[in-house]
Amino acid sequence: MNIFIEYAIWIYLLPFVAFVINIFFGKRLPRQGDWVSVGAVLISLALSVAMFVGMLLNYDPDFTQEISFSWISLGSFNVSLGFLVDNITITMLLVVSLISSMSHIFSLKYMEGDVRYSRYYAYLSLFTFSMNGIVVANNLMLLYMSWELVGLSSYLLIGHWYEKKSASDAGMKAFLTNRVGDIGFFIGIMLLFTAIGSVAYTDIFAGVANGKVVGSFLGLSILTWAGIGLFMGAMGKSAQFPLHIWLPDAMEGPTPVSALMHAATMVAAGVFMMVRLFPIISPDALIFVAYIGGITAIFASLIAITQNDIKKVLAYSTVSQLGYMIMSVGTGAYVAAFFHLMIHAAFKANLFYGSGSVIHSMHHALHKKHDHDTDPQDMRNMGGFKNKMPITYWSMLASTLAISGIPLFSGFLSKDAILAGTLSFASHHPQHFLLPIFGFGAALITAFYMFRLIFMTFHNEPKRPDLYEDIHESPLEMTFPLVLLGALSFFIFYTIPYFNPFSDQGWFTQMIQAKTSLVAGAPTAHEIADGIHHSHVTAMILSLLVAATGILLAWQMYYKRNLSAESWANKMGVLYNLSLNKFYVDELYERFIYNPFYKLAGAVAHLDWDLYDKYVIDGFGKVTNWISKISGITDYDGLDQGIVDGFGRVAQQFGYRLKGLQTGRLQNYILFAAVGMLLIIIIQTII
Amino acid sequence: MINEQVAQKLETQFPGAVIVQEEPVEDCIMLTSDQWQDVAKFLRDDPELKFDSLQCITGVDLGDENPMDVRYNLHSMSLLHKIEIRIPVKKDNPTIPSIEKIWRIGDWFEREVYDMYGIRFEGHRDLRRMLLPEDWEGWPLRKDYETPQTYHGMVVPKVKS
Amino acid sequence: MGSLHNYLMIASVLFSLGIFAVMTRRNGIAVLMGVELILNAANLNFIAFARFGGMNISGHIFALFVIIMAAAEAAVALAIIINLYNNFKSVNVDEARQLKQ
Amino acid sequence: MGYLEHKFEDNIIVTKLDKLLSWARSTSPWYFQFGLACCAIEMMAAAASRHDLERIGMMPRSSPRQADVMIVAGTVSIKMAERVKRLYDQMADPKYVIAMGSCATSGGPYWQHGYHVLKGVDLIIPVDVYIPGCPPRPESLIEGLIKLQEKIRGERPLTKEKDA
Amino acid sequence: MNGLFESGFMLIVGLTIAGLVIFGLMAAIAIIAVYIERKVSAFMQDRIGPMGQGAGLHAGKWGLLQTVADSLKLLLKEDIIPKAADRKLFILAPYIIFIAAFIAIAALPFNQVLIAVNLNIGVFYILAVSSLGIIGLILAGWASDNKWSLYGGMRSAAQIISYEIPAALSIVSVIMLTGTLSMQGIIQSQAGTILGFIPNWTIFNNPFSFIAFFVFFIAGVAETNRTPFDIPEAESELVAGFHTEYSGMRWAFFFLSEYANMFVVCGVTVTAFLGGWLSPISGVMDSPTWGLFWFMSKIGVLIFIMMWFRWTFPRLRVDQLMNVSWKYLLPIALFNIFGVGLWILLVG
Amino acid sequence: MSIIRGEEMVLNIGPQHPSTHGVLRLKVKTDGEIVSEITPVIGYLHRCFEKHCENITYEQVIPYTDRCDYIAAMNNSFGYVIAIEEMMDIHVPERVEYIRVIMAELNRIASHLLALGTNGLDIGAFTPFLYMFRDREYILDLFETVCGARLLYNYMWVGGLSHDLPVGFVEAAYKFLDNFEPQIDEYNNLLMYNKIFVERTADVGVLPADVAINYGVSGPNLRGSGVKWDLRKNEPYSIYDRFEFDIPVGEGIMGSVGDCWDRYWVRIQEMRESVKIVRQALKQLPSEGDIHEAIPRKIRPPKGSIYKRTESPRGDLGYYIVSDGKPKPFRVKMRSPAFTAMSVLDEISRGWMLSDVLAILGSLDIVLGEIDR
Amino acid sequence: MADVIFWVIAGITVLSAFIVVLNKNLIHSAVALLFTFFGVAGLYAFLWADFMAGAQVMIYIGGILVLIMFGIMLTNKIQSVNISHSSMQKNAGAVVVVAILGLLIWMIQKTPWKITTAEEPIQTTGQIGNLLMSEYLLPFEVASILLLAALIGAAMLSRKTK
Repeated sequence: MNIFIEYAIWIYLLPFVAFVINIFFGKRLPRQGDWVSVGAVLISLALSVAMFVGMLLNYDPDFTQEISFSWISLGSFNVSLGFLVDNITITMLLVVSLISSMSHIFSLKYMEGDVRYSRYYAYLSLFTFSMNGIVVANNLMLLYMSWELVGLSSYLLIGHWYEKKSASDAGMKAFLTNRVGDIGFFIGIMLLFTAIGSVAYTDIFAGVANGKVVGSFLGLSILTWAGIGLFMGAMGKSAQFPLHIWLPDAMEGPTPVSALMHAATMVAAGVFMMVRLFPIISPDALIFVAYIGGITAIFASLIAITQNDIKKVLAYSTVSQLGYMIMSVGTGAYVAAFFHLMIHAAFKANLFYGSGSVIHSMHHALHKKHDHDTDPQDMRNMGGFKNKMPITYWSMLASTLAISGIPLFSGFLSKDAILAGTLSFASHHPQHFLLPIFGFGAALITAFYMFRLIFMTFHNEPKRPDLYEDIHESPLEMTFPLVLLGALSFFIFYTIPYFNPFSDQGWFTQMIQAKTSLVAGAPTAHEIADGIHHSHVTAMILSLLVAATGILLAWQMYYKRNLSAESWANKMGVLYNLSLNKFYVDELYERFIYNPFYKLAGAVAHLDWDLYDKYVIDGFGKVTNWISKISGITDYDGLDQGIVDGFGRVAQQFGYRLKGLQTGRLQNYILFAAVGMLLIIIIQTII
Repeated sequence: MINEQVAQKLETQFPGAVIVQEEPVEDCIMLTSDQWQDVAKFLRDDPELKFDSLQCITGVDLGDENPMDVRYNLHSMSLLHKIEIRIPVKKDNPTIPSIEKIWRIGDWFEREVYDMYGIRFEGHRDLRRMLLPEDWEGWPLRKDYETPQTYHGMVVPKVKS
Repeated sequence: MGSLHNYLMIASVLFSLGIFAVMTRRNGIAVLMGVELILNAANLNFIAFARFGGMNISGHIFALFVIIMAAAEAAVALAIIINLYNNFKSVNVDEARQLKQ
Repeated sequence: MGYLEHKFEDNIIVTKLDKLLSWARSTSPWYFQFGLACCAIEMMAAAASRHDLERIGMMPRSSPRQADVMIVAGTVSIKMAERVKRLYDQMADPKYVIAMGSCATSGGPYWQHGYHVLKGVDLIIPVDVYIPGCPPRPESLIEGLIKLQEKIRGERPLTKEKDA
Repeated sequence: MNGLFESGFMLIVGLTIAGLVIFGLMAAIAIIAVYIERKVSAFMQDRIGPMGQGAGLHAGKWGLLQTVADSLKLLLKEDIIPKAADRKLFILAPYIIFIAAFIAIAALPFNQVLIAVNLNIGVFYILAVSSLGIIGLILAGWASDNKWSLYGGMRSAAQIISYEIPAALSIVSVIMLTGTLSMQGIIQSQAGTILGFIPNWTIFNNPFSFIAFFVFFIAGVAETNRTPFDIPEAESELVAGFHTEYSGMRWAFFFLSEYANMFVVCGVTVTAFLGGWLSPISGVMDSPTWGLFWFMSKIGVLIFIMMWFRWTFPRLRVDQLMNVSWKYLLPIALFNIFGVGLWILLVG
Repeated sequence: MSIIRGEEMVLNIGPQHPSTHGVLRLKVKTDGEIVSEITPVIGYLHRCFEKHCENITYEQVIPYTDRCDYIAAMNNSFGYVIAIEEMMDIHVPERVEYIRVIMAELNRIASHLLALGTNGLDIGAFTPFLYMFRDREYILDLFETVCGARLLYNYMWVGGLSHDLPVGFVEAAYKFLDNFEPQIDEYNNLLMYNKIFVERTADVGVLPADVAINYGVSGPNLRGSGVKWDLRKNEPYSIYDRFEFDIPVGEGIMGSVGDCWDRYWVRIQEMRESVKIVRQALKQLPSEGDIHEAIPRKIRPPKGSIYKRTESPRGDLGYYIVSDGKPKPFRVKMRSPAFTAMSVLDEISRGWMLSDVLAILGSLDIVLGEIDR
Repeated sequence: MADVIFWVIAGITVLSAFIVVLNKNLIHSAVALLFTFFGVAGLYAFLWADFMAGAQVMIYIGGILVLIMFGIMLTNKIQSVNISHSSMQKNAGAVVVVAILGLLIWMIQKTPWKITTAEEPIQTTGQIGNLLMSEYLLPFEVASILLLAALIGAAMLSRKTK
């Protein structure tokens, strides 16, 4: 077995072992077994760093290793499971292990004293295991299984504090919403499987390239439907409009969980899957993908402007950024999407940890004041924390700059690439001019609301002076991930060995190179890269402009207070309300999906009980009644009673005789059956 | 002192329940049996008395033609005071209301008194012999009790030399 | 050691006895025992065919499935019988005929 | 009665076997865990660590069917007497009874006014060994048991009884 | 014709001799084990146990002949069949239990050559025939016409059935490792060492089989109805459980079978997990005689542990007992199978 | 085996049964293993104590009180003699008071040891029972040196004691206490914190405080239910007000307050407290004094009645004594704590399993001699 | 010799099956069933089906028969150990059954059975396992679902209605 595969399998399985140990024995172990999980994930991290370094040293963009073994073998029907390691996998493994281990470390303090501490760590390990499963899978089956496991662990972790109704509801919501997407995903897998007869990536790629997937449905080719189906899964998992509703609610879970799963890794699984499967997605499906992504990006960022809950802002920001990535995949710049995924994972996780740090200290301050009514997550109660929590502040600021796309910071590189991709796409297909508008619009708004967050939380005078004195910097276990991830917000780590802050050239672009789509008629990788290259400068300038505008607006409104946020809100009126209420998506679902279904069920019940029973069945009864009345009259008055009664008596006599047979005793019937069988056999033999 | 208070309280609450004592008995209250159940409930529930614990029920046969006594020792765990209630019953047809529903332990105490003295507690759910066999004859602790010679063929008094 | 015929004969005797029990016993549990006899007879045939009739291991597997089925059947049947007992205070199958007029 | 008991004429083999059997019986008299009153506590004390009845082969059994010796430890009340008799009847032959303490031997302190006390358990079941004391010390009990063992060792289980 | 008679005759003689040997073995095991148990319990309780003291002729030094005397006494004790009891079943029940234990011992490999029947499906056979004993317990409980007996019989049947499942599942993980059902095969596949010095016994083979050992052993303790799983014969509750009404020889059969069952359970544990007759130091002292020694001493250690349990733990309640089986041992056993599979896949 | 269903079955536990602590018979109605009703049938040890008392003189009653609660004989005669002393207004010498307290507390330890041991035995642990018996023997040795008897002492007399302390008793008592105290931890390790024991007793047979009071339950059983009630503190008799000790009450450490485990725990703690008291009493014991000093020549209490309670190891032990001025008591009624404890059994064991009933019965610590008298 | 043993076992099987069917005491029937099952297991052993014999003993005796005994004990008053139960339509049944038996025997005699002489397998367990995991995987899974359903169904049926 090759060393890379072996490492990957260890990385994959170690968290599972930790999960098993913790779920069964966690409570009995010292420290409730947290060290098992932390140890496992740290070993995973070490291994993935080793793999990553190995990848960098062995320069080979086409590096692939695969192993598979038979799982189900039924005559001709074979399902094999296996692992695939290539540069994407290695990079993604690093991201997952890094964020996950940071999360584990962060939780040591954040979750200290929780009632289900060991269970929490067990679930974290389960998540890490299943996320790694998505990454290392070489086939759709294992991918799907891990996919569902990820969903499960997400459900478990969101509902970690299940005593809180909102938390358990949120878990349920996440689970159900994901199911909607997963149905599509499964349909997509099944479409491919029926057409190709295998679930392994290599077979599928080969099959698509050979044109095995034929036929069309409703005017679109089966391949397009499969692509849309697969994308449905990504929509659910990566919280794309209109299935994004679960993600903000999922913030009910513990903050490290939000950082790990609902910002950095799990939600990126959808993007990762699209990246993996990009070569087989047809152009028609990609258009759909791009629009969904674009809409999500702008839509979520609009909502984020008005949120006051610090984690909600970040949640919508996440949705928006995921929309970016999806849009980028749709426009063909999927490498850029993956690049952004990685960078986003680092800075968004950092932002969440930062918010967790703030919430943690708010929580303690409130606890000290015995104030249990104030929401520790509400930004309106914060302000001026900059001096009290310098580490948190600076690291968060770095990440904010990164997400806003400021040069010298990591976000600039990937965002730039994505925007360039959309521009290029729009220039090739002018009818899709909306996509770059979505992109730049979202960039503008992102810069605005992120700085709003920073200013409201860390700058100006404290809004609750009574709490202010109790605000403290978090302990080392919590600040360490902040510092580490904050550092990763700088461009330098992504452009090694080049040091050009304005170009995304670096190890990443060398190692991970776009593959040409296997679908006939799609633009080649080279064409896409060319397009991006051409629109690079334009995109850069535009994006710098919009970012600066956003930051400036925020500066004026929330730092200088030159522009009154309230008056703007009033001016915007309807729009503000729309944004504040998240565009009423939940309410719309309530009205147009849940209620109609309730009503439909009610209507069906009504139909059955009140209409069908009352009129049809009872109607029959009435008619029969009526007829019988008439016939009764004719019977008694008209017909000769003798004849009728005679028949009746004969029948009665028969019945009386035959009643003996109808004993209700099972054994009698069996006896008769046996006799009958004997008779039949005898008759048959005689004849 | 508590006896007098209780006696007064009972007199006002249940006129006629308290028997005026001829000879001074320093620490007990004599009651008639007819209102005993209500009195007992009152004794348990009244916030100033709160006799929540029935310590003991003792039957006493005063000998000869005197009536038999049933004596109740009550105690309050919360207020830390105690009294003794005495209720005389006639020797021929001795009956008295049962208080087993007021103090649950009364159930067994009353059965024991019934077993030993033959005093019938009216309203008792399950008034059976308790210590002696069901078909035992006589009430052993009455002063005029005669030990039976045999029971189920077993010799009861000592016969060995 | 007998040939196929011997085994088939034994099996048919067991089968007939099972049928007899099912037909004549009143007690539900006795009926169940009859059913077990029938199943055993069938199993014996399977294994005999596996040995003599060239059915090979497949015969064993069929018998195994029959045993599994018997286990499931016994569990459910006894649950039903116990329910019957709780409702009718009797396990005689001929007394449980409320459906009869 | 067992299958073989008292079926044989006296001869050398039977005598040897007799010896073996009475040895076996005397060495492993299992007693019936059956306490009535105060003496039961002393019986427990005798079985406990310091005195350890198991030294002399005694083993407690809670079912009368498997016990050889019934130690009537304590006052036998009249209500209980019928039960004692029934338990004795349930024991398998050969069976032995020890009346432990003065109550079981004669009614003890309750002999005069105890209208509900049986004046000695020997009124209902045959007793092999009487142990005096109120209550007898564990040492007395052990002494009594050893007396019983001696008695058992003198028996000849297989030989036909002469006077029968 | 003559040859057939001869071989048939020899077969019967052989079977009789084997039977007698096994019976003698069982009796010896029971007598020795009871003596040891009484001594062990005595020492654990600050006593000295049977010392053969008493009047005159005593039962050997340190009471060595105590259990011999006990069994002799039981032989000639009256055996009572209660009037209300179901005579036939009352008589049949102890024999069923006894036969179950008897034919299970036949498949135990005492050393490289000493095994009465070396079956292809040895482990499975022992598991199967040990389930026969349950019927005997139920019958004993039922036929006695005593409520305590009935409770005891039904409790023990429910208990043994429940614990058979985790026991069998733990054995499955052994079978997965060794790839054979034959007792000798299982032992032979445990030969050799790990890392050069740890014997390659199943218990040391991997973490999962290590757990499986404990699951099997606990289930085994429960199957032999010993404390803390002795609710079928819980003295303080059920007097003496299913054998309350038995006396004399019949009762001795129960006693004999209980200890024989202990021996079988420990024997299977030793075979499946502790390398059977293999020497703990690979290649040293591995002649058949030593094999017998190793096998018996390993069993001795396990039996001692069982006794230790008995004189240390209180007793579980019925529902807690079932919980232990269904909620703890069964899932662990299932997980073990999975784990062993994974181990074989990754390491083996 | 909750699967056994059908009609209810009536089980007869006792009068001969390994775990009825004597000759008690329980008619247990069960539905499968679940107990639906328990009817205790008592009286198998009815030895006519009260009838005897009416026929013998006051001082002759003392041996009979011993035999009522044969596990804590000292405590029983203690209650009787102080009742008579109170009637006759006798004040006993200091030394007598101290010796009485020492004996009573030692006997309390012995009694608790037996109670705890048999409780363990009911749950199936045989070994702790023997350990506790082993330690109990040392206390009996002390008693034996004092009065010559192991179990039933006839030691406390009205106005005094039968014998003075022998030479070397104090040292022997100290030695015993020093040896005994660490043993308690051993019992705890062996039984009280054993997982199985906790499973069997925690949350089982919960006796709520109000039910306990209504049933007249007293002593460790009442304290196990969390009621801080101890006559030694609440109504100090003899010289108990001179000692410092705590009253342990059930706290529901392993389950809920008032479960079997709490009752067990309270007894263990009480042993520690008794050791404390004995130590203090030994320290303060006056070295001189004639123990026969206050013994009256004729014991004839004045006409009248008295109800006197003392704290026996099982709870409030009350004597109701009626005197008519003659040398024989007119009526002696003994209110025994085990009697009330027994009566609550049905109430707290309904709905539990058969095995639990015996655990509950064991935890109530009943002595049949005292119930049946 | 083996022939003798075969016929002894066959005799036990058939005889005890007769007792199962004809005995008036239900629990005696159950005990006779034990011998029938054991006899059938013995016959399996003659047919080289050692694993099946083990399975027969384990499942039929250790499982089903215990269940049946539990069933008998749970559905009868425990006051008396003798549970008699009656039969019905015995005569008609006997006639029919004898007819069926005759028919079967006639058929067995008449049919020209194809008899192949197979070699004794070295071990059956492995082969059964392999077949179960390959050719009969679907039935195997279905059987496991059947067992699960039976488990749940039995639990549902016999649970206490509160």
